Amino acid sequence: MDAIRAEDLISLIRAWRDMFAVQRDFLIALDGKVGDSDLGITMAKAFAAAYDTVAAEGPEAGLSKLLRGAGATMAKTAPSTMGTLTATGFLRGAKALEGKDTIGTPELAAFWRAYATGIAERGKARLGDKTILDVLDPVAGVLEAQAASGAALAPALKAAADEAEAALERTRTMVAQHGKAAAFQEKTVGLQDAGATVGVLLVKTMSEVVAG
Amino acid sequence: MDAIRAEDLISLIRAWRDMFAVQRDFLIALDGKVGDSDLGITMAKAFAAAYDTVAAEGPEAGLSKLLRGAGATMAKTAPSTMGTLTATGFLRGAKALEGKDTIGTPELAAFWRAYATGIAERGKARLGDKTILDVLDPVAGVLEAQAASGAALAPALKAAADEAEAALERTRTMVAQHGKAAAFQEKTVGLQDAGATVGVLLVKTMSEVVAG
Amino acid sequence: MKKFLNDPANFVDEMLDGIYRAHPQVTYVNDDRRCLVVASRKAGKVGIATGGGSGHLPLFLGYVGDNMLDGCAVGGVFQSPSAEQMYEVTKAIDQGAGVLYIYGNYTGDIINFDMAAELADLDGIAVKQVVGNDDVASSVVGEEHKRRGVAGIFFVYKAAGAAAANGLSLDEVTRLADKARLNVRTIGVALSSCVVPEIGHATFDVGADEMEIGMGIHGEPGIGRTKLAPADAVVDQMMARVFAELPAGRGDEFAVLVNGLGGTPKEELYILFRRVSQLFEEKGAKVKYVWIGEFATAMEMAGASISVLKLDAELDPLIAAPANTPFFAHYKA
Amino acid sequence: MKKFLNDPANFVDEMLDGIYRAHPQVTYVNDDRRCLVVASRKAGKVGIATGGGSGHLPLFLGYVGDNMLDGCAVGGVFQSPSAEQMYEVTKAIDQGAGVLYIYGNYTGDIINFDMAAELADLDGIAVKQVVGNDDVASSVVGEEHKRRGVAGIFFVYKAAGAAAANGLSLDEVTRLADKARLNVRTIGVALSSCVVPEIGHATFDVGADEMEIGMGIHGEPGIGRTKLAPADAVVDQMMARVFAELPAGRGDEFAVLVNGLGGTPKEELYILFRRVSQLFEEKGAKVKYVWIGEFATAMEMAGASISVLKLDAELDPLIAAPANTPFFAHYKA
Ligand SMILES: Nc1ncnc2c1ncn2[C@@H]1O[C@H](COP(=O)(O)OP(=O)(O)O)[C@@H](O)[C@H]1O
Ligand SMILES: Nc1ncnc2c1ncn2[C@@H]1O[C@H](COP(=O)(O)OP(=O)(O)O)[C@@H](O)[C@H]1O
Ligand SMILES: [Mg+2]
Ligand SMILES: [Mg+2]
Ligand SMILES: [Mg+2]
Ligand SMILES: [Mg+2]
Repeated sequence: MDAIRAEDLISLIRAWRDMFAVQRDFLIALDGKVGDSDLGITMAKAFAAAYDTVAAEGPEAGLSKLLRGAGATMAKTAPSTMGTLTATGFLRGAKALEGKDTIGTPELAAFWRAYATGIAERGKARLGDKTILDVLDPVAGVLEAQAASGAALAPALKAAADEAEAALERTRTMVAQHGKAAAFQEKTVGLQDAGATVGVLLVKTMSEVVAG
Repeated sequence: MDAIRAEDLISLIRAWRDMFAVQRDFLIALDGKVGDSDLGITMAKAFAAAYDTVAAEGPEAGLSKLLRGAGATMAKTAPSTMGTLTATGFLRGAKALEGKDTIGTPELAAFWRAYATGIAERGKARLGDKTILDVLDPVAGVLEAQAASGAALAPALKAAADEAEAALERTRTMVAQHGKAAAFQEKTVGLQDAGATVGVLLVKTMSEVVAG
Repeated sequence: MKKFLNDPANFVDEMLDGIYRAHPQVTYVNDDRRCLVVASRKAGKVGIATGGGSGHLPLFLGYVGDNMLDGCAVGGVFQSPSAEQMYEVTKAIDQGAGVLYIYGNYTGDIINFDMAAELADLDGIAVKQVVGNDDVASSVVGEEHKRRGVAGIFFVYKAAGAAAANGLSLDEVTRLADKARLNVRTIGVALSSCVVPEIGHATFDVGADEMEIGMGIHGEPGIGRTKLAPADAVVDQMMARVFAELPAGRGDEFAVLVNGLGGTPKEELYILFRRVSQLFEEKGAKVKYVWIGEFATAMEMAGASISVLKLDAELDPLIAAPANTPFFAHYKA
Repeated sequence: MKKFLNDPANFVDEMLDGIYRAHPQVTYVNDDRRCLVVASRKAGKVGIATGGGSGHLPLFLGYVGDNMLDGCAVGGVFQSPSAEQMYEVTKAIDQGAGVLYIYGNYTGDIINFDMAAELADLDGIAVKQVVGNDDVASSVVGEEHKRRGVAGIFFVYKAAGAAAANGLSLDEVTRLADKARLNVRTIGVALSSCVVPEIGHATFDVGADEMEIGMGIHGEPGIGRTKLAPADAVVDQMMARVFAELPAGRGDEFAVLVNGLGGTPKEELYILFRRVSQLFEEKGAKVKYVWIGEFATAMEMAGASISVLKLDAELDPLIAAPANTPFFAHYKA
């Protein structure tokens, strides 16, 4: 697809839901290394509830309202760190896409930029703090560059997903500064950040859905 | 020896102490089958303390005072069921031997009768309840018969010890009615009673010491 | 064995040292830490003594305090204290109005309290006894005298303590304590064993997915070992035994104690109580007072017990009365 | 997993149902059991709200009651409640005098309480925040803002609750709560893991003869895994960290909380307190108030924590004040 419409967004959220159901135990184990093992449960719950909400609202609600509904539902259903940050991301993304009917490359760049900024503000995290931000900020950057060069949605997303994977690798060198993982300090070096992994999964699944 | 004097009583209590030190783990295991495993600890502690007391008092205290001292010490040191019953037996035995300087067959019969009655009263146990009483009551009975027929101390005690062993065998058919074992009900059938085993050990060791 | 302790042989005495350091409300007599009594006594009041093995905190000593008990003889882990210790406590707390012994139905405790009572009698101290036997799983109806005493003794303490604080006579306090005893039933369920410090390993085994309904607080056998069922089903099974002996009809009023045996989190106790409450509701009966927490434990044993007291006009105000002990504080209900 | 539960997904809500059935002193708003508030509010009083994950009873909701807190947003096991739940609690307990949030320093809670405060602000409700960070093991001196909040929050609740009950303003209640926060230090030691119902297996492993000093109440790592030492040596190691930050000199007065993490019997907590008390004694300092028991748990985790509050003329009467909540009753000291 060359643009994401309201009905595509609903399918995308279903794909995210299915993906997080599959990745649940992997994320539990990953978060368990230097955290409290809740991440897999959080993400599975958040997207299951989000899908139920957007499916009930239907495409006629439009992109922005669907994203807002998804975010609001997540905030209620999965109010852990990553659940609330994801909710914040969706709510900010909804604001960024107000009045839009389709998401092309420029809109997608705006979405992820708003998402990343929302997380940074809410979590008071900075780049290099070993969080999801260290994946989403470069993702937004790549998409902005792709949009500037007039790239189509699918290749732009492919580039973003590749950058996400590279950015995730870079989190290995960082020391966690936030959340339960922060307590592990130097022991987090060498490990990929769990939240950043969630960021990669979001972008990769989105890229696959758009690629069809 | 044909009679037990004060100094013999002290040796006898030392022999009981040594015997219970040896039998400690056997009694722990026996009580562990349908109880709380404390019996071996109780008996070893009780007689170690009793010996220290009578050794400190010395033979000049006389039979009755020595027995009372032993009983009082046991009651403090080992206040579990069997510790307290044993203490009661010694205190009642002390009373029965007041004014006596030697224990011949009639006195020994009186001692064990008082001992058994004391336990029955204190523990509110009846014959057939699968307790130490099921050994000590027949022991007292045999000694009374031996005294009536004028038997000397050593053969009388030998007969009593034989009867004790037979009586212990009979406890196998009984169902425990008291103490921790009572909770096991039918499961106690086939097992020899732990407290009755203590009764046999007491009488047998006494018989051996008197036989010399 | 994973315990905070120094020498296992000093477990009880170091614990007592900690208790005296923390709670000046209690002290000891006869130079023996195991003879625990309230620090200040009320002249003319009937004294109430208890006693039993250690390892069950707050039982037994934890209920010595205002409006509850006056003294406690403290035994080794799961072992009776001595008759002499009980006797010393008795002498210390007697205020001329006599002393009531309230303790659990275990042979070692009985024979020692009997001896203590005889000694006190020689001193002219009037002594009465009420022996807790609330555990329905430990013997059948008709053989109640063989039943073990477990967490339900809390209600007997509470009733007797309030009655004594009200200035009633030894006979009256005894009568009310005995009434509470006759009106209380308990049933427990164990999920794991406990470890006696001087022994150092588990007293018994419960399989990884098993429970034992009716197991005693020293690991005595219960009604049977079965697979661990959902909480509601466990409660239904337990309460059926209680309701068989304490029928709950429309308008009847009860006090309930959901007691953790040590290793079970409070969260789970509330899940159990939820179902208990539903069952009373279904019968149209009322749970008027409820306590949930650890009241009679078996060291780190996982499990719980449910105690039910049938209220009447006499018991109700005694259960509602305020109390303040180092381990139990209660504002008037 | 050996737990009394039905469906793990209903663990928290069934627990809450049990709590409301047992304790009419508390109720909920917005038709959401997880928005717990006191049943009757005092006009004009500063409201105090807390919140946090479940699995720590009596924390957090257990301190909602007379002279303590007014409301609590209840999360899933070890999970933050939602901003909306916090906001609903805030609206319900505000009596025009504003609301103070007191909670532990965990990212999820902070993010959500921040969102709730923004929502309340839009409604014109004044909100202040005090974020407990008493765990000395969770970050070094100078980086206290990174420290986790653990059992020491009890003293912050106690001080703030008494101050609010005295009719002080939001600013004053906040100042005193913050003073308590700055004066309290906690250090914990874990002997075993806990099991989150929805996960079903141990969160982490501690070897059969190991302990971890400084481990957090969700299993966060502490200062290091070592062999289990005798109780006195464990306390010495723990208290050295506390005394380094809260020097105890001759004549200084303190309140101490020895807290069981869930699976550790009270007997052992008293053995730990014995040594704590000796250490204060050696320094000529006084332990004026002491609480020993389960105040902030991690389900069935075996272990304990020691919290120390340095008293001054302002904090002393607030700590001594009476309180009466479903999980904590205290007669005036
Ligand atoms: N303050 C923060 N700002 C942004 N991201 C954060 C922050 N704290 C944690 N994260 C991200 O959240 C992830 C963990 O999420 P989650 O398991 O929900 O949190 P918690 O540590 O509270 O259990 C981390 O791997 C990190 O990427
Ligand atoms: N009421 C009683 N009267 C007489 N003997 C008893 C009584 N109860 C128990 N016993 C005896 O005590 C023995 C167990 O002693 P012990 O282990 O000290 O008791 P407990 O069961 O209290 O641990 C039993 O084997 C039995 O012989
Ligand atoms: Mg996590
Ligand atoms: Mg035994
Ligand atoms: Mg406990
Ligand atoms: Mg517990």
